[in-house]
Amino acid sequence: MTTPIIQTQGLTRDFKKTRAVDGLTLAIQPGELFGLVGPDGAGKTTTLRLLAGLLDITEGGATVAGFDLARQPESIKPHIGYMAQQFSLYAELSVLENLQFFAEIYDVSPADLAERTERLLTFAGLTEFEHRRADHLSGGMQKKLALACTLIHEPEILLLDEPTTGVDPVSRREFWNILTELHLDGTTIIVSTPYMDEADRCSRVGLMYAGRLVICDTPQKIRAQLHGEMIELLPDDWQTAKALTENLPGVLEVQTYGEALHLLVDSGKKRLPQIKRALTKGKISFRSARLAPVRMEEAFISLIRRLEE
Amino acid sequence: MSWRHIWAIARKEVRHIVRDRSTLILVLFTPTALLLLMAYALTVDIKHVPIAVLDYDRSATSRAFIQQITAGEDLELYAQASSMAEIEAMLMQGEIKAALVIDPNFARDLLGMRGMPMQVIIDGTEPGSGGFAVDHIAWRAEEFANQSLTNQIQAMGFSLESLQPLDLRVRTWYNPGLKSRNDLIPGLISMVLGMPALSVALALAHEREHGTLEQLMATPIGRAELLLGKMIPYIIVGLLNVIMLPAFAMAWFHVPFNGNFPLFFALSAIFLFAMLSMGIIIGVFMRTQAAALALSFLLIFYPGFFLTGIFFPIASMPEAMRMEALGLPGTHYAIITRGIFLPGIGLDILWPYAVMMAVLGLAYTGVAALFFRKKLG
Amino acid sequence: MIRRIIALAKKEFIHLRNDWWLPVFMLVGGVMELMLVGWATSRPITNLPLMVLDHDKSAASRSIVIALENTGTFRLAEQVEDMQTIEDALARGQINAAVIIPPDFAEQMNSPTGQPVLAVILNGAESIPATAALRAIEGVTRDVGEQIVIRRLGLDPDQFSGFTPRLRVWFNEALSEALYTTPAELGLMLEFTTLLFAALAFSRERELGTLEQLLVMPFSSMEIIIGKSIPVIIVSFVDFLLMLGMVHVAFDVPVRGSMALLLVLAFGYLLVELSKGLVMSVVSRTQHQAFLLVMLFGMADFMFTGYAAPVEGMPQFLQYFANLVPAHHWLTIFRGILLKGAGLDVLWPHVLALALLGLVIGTFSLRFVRKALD
Amino acid sequence: MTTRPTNPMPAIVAHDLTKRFGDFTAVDGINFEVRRGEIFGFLGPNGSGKTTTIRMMLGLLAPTTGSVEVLGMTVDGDTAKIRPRVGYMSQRFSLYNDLTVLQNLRFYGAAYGLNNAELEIRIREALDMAGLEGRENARTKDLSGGWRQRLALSAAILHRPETIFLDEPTAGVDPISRRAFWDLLYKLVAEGVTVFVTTHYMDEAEHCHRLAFIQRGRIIAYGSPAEIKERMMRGQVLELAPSNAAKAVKTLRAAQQAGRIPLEEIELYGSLVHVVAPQVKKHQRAIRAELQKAGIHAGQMSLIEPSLEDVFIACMKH
Repeated sequence: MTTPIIQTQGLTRDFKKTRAVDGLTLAIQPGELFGLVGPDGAGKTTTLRLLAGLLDITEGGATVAGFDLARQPESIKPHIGYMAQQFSLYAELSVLENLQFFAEIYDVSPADLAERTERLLTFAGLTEFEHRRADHLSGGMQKKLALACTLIHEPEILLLDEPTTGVDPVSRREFWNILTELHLDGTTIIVSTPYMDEADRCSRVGLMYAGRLVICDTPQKIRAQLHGEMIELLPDDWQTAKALTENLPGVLEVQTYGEALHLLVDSGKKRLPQIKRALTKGKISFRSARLAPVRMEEAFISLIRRLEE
Repeated sequence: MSWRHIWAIARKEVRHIVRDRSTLILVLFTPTALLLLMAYALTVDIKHVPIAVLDYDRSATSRAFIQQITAGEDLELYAQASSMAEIEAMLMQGEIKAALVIDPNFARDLLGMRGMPMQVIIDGTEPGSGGFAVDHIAWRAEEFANQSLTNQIQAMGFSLESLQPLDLRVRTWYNPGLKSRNDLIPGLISMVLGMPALSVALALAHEREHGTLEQLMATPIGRAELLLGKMIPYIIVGLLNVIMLPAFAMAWFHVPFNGNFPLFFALSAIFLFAMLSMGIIIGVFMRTQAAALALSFLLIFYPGFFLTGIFFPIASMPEAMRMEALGLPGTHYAIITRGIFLPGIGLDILWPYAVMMAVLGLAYTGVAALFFRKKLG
Repeated sequence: MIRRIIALAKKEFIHLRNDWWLPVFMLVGGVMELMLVGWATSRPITNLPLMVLDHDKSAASRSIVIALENTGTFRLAEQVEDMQTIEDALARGQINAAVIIPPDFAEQMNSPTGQPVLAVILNGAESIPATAALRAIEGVTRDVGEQIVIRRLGLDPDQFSGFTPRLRVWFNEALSEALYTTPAELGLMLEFTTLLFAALAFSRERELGTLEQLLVMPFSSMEIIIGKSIPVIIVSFVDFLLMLGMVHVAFDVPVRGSMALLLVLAFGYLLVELSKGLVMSVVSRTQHQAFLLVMLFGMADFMFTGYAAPVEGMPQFLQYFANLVPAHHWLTIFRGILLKGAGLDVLWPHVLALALLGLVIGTFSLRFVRKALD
Repeated sequence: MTTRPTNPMPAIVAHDLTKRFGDFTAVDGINFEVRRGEIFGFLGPNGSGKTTTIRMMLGLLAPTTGSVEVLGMTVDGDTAKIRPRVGYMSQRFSLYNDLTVLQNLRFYGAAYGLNNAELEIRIREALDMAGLEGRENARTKDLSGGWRQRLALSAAILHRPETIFLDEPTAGVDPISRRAFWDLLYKLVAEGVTVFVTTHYMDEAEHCHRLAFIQRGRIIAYGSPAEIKERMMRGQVLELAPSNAAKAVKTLRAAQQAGRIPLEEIELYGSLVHVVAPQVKKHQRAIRAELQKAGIHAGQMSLIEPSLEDVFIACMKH
């Protein structure tokens, strides 16, 4: 096993009243694509800001890229690329000027700059917009430009705080394609996200809850931890069907999806026939009822619900 | 410290200013506009002061006297009053700023060389015009007395000068005629050059408000690099103003410039550095633009007006205020601007002030860098 | 409707409370400015450094120097022996004036037809202290001169009343400049406070992006204008009252006229400035622009108030223009009520002008702002 | 299709709605109808005209041509009558950041004319829904992004509007809150409220009863999610669980670029790989062989149902 590129030991951060991050111990190997998920206010943003050296550590310690976070926060900075949650480019500067600005801050040599700018613009699909002002780009393009800016110095570690919020699916997919490329090239990436389908794309996922890291594993293994299975039901009238199925034995949860219902049950094989029977008895017609794969989102919700109890 | 980093920040900041047309115009021309307005507001020559006259004497002498004082552009005879009540009403209405009341024995006393019994009433709410009227009347009165008493005095064997025995020879150096514009305008330059300091404070607060500061904090840029980089464009804007403002003062207000312009330019650069350091301090401590603006008034504009000796001589201030004045770059710069504009003095005399401004600038930058941490929260 | 207006006003107050520094800085800044103005103008200019080159060194020359010192305007910096020192000191700006007494000063004074010379050099680089110095020196020489005249012509010193007019100052008997400057400054502060807060009303929500939400709520544009104006009016008015109390206590500024009339007219004036501020607020895209507009317009008004320099000295067209500036009429009214004890019978032309201007500006503003909001 | 009684009068009707800004046509003659009591999803990439459309429906922007009716009233004329009956949650800035949670809610309630007793009850409900109990006095700016969105939504529906317009309501909201949020919307819909929602998040679009896809100001697909999926999706998704997913992606992309296998998309999902192509099953063998060549064991392959996101991307690419 290689030495972890990020290693935290009991990392803790307090704000006035609350403990935002509580004894986080985590080791991230070089080249990992690590997803940080958790409910709002769980401490994801604080964790990323701590790792970027933007906040003082209350307790514990961490090393990032071989430097001590508390003692050498400035030495870490050339090795990381950090992308804040909110829009943080210079709105008045053009795409090229933004890139050039960050290149100079990070001491990228002018020779490298030309080559990298071209590559990153192609990479982000922004070549034809290189002279457009950042605030005249669409949301998705802004995010891609922000990512390009954090990549200009070829950092070993990328810290991305909810990079795809407010981005349309096409741009989101393009964004993730870029991340995948980087991941395949060996960059270490930590990305926080509220979207579970994105967590599915990570090599490892850490679930934070109330400042603590509750689970840290591959998406497949986390999904496997879900107790129960999913039944997808297409009734003609979802409202009555919902009322009926909610109270059936073995049905843990009923979720509406438009006209469809997703039923979380303790055992699919056992409950599917029971449910079909109950619906027929209740004179509720349905077009289909079948076992469906459990998605990351369901796994996540079920986990958090258990934690809350 | 990397010049490349500073340059990167500075160039970004220049682009920021240049891209927004209205900001560019405001940043470049507000100092000149303010100089124009303030110079006019504060140095309008007093003329045409309306006065009323109540002549109890009604002699040829008193009429001649009235004729004499209202000749010229200085005072304007608004009305010949016939009673004190009338004067009172006119003063109340603000129709007149002063009134001359000539005593019944005016001519008799004057010819008897006992004096010129008369009274000037001024509106105490308008001491500027009122005081001007008093001085003007007193000056004309002396003149009038000399003329009317000439024969008598000569008959007594005295020369005309005997009535004015002390020969006061006043010479005004550097500013013949003691035109207030000639020294107030150079003084005001130090005041309006506070505008770039306001801009830099706002620019820093803006970056905090809009989240780009967080991004910068995650980069390896040094604190001093960041702060210096932010200052440079406003020093440039300020220096453009350093060229525009004297040119404007000379062309529009005919203020003489007797000193060495390169020296003025160099010392102005030091002043701008010191002022911008104050602006940076404000930007470091204040989280929003509005707060930065409010504090700028408190720390830059009010003291700049009252404590730097432009209007109120520092020598007349109590000790504590004098100390405070020494801490303001504007105090030293006001001495420099007036010294270079009017006597045209050089560095041999001005160096202590230049050193003082540089020390203040470094001290303020130090304080700003000390309290500016690359941390959130 | 009333409920909605109250809701909006309440929200505005919470903003003010959260951004407490803004009203507080305005108030602190206002008080500070008034204190500085009052302090700076209530005391005569004193302590000006003076250099004396006395070639005569007689009793007469010494008495002139003592008389100069006794005016309080001067502080004797140095008795010097040569011109060079004076020239240097002037160039360095170390002294505001120098007096040179020639060797035959006492001799000339005592001879029946002599004319003693007193040479004065003023530092014109600082015209304000130089003017004060000149006044003080003229005063001293006039007194000395008068004594010589009386003696030479053999006049009766008891009967001699002098060739200068006796001075009486009305409305301000002690000729305290603070009494004149602080009310003027205070009148202007009311303008600036109102303009500034009004200018923030919309520019701020626009910059922060919340204006859109406000517009889709069931507020009519009139309700928005009223709701936004209430806190501005209250804050500005309270600010005004506090500062009025402050100058009364600190500088003995009286309210000689009717207090009720003063408050009514102050309120009316405030509404006029509010209308102007709201227009600036809706034309600005950012707070920064709104602030700069307030600075420029406020300064331009300042020119026409007649506070710093009398309007009569301006070119004719500017004098006409001054009549279109609300602040010009307001300052006349304000000082009239405060210091002259004037009433409506006296002030009606200004009140009428203010009312007419208010009507025009208010109507325009209301139309303009409503249009901008719809 | 639905057995629920529907109000015959539609909640929103857009008729040839067009908006031009100078030369740029933001919305280009769109027609759609939102039935009462349904959740209508309005989807499209950034800059496709979604926000402009919402603004026209709310009377914030006047249409260049065409018209829009909300709750039976033409928006141009009586916005004052419409506004109390609709709710709006704008994309980012519907709250005052310096106000506390409670202060924001009180302001909204009072702005819509709720009386105090009513307001207190609704505020309790809203806090409960948003999961913000205990944080009533927190400044809005100190809340995390997800919480802010929840609060904004609670505020927008505080006055129980008949129609609500939500512009990307759940951007950045965590799954739990999102679920709570949709539960609430369904509750409102059951009470007869109409919901018009724009979203980027395709998972969410699945929650809607009917959808419109908009691109460059034009509607390119319109119908229920199932209808749209059926009609628009040309490709199928095959899920692979290879021994080395990262290497498998590289290998397959190389093969795709060389034209050996006609795949439309190859995506890495953690240790899984999704490949998309029409009749993707046909390529199963070629994929297996290609991976074998690179020394990767292809593992299990299964056809999975395309998500609405896959459909959306397929639509946009045409």
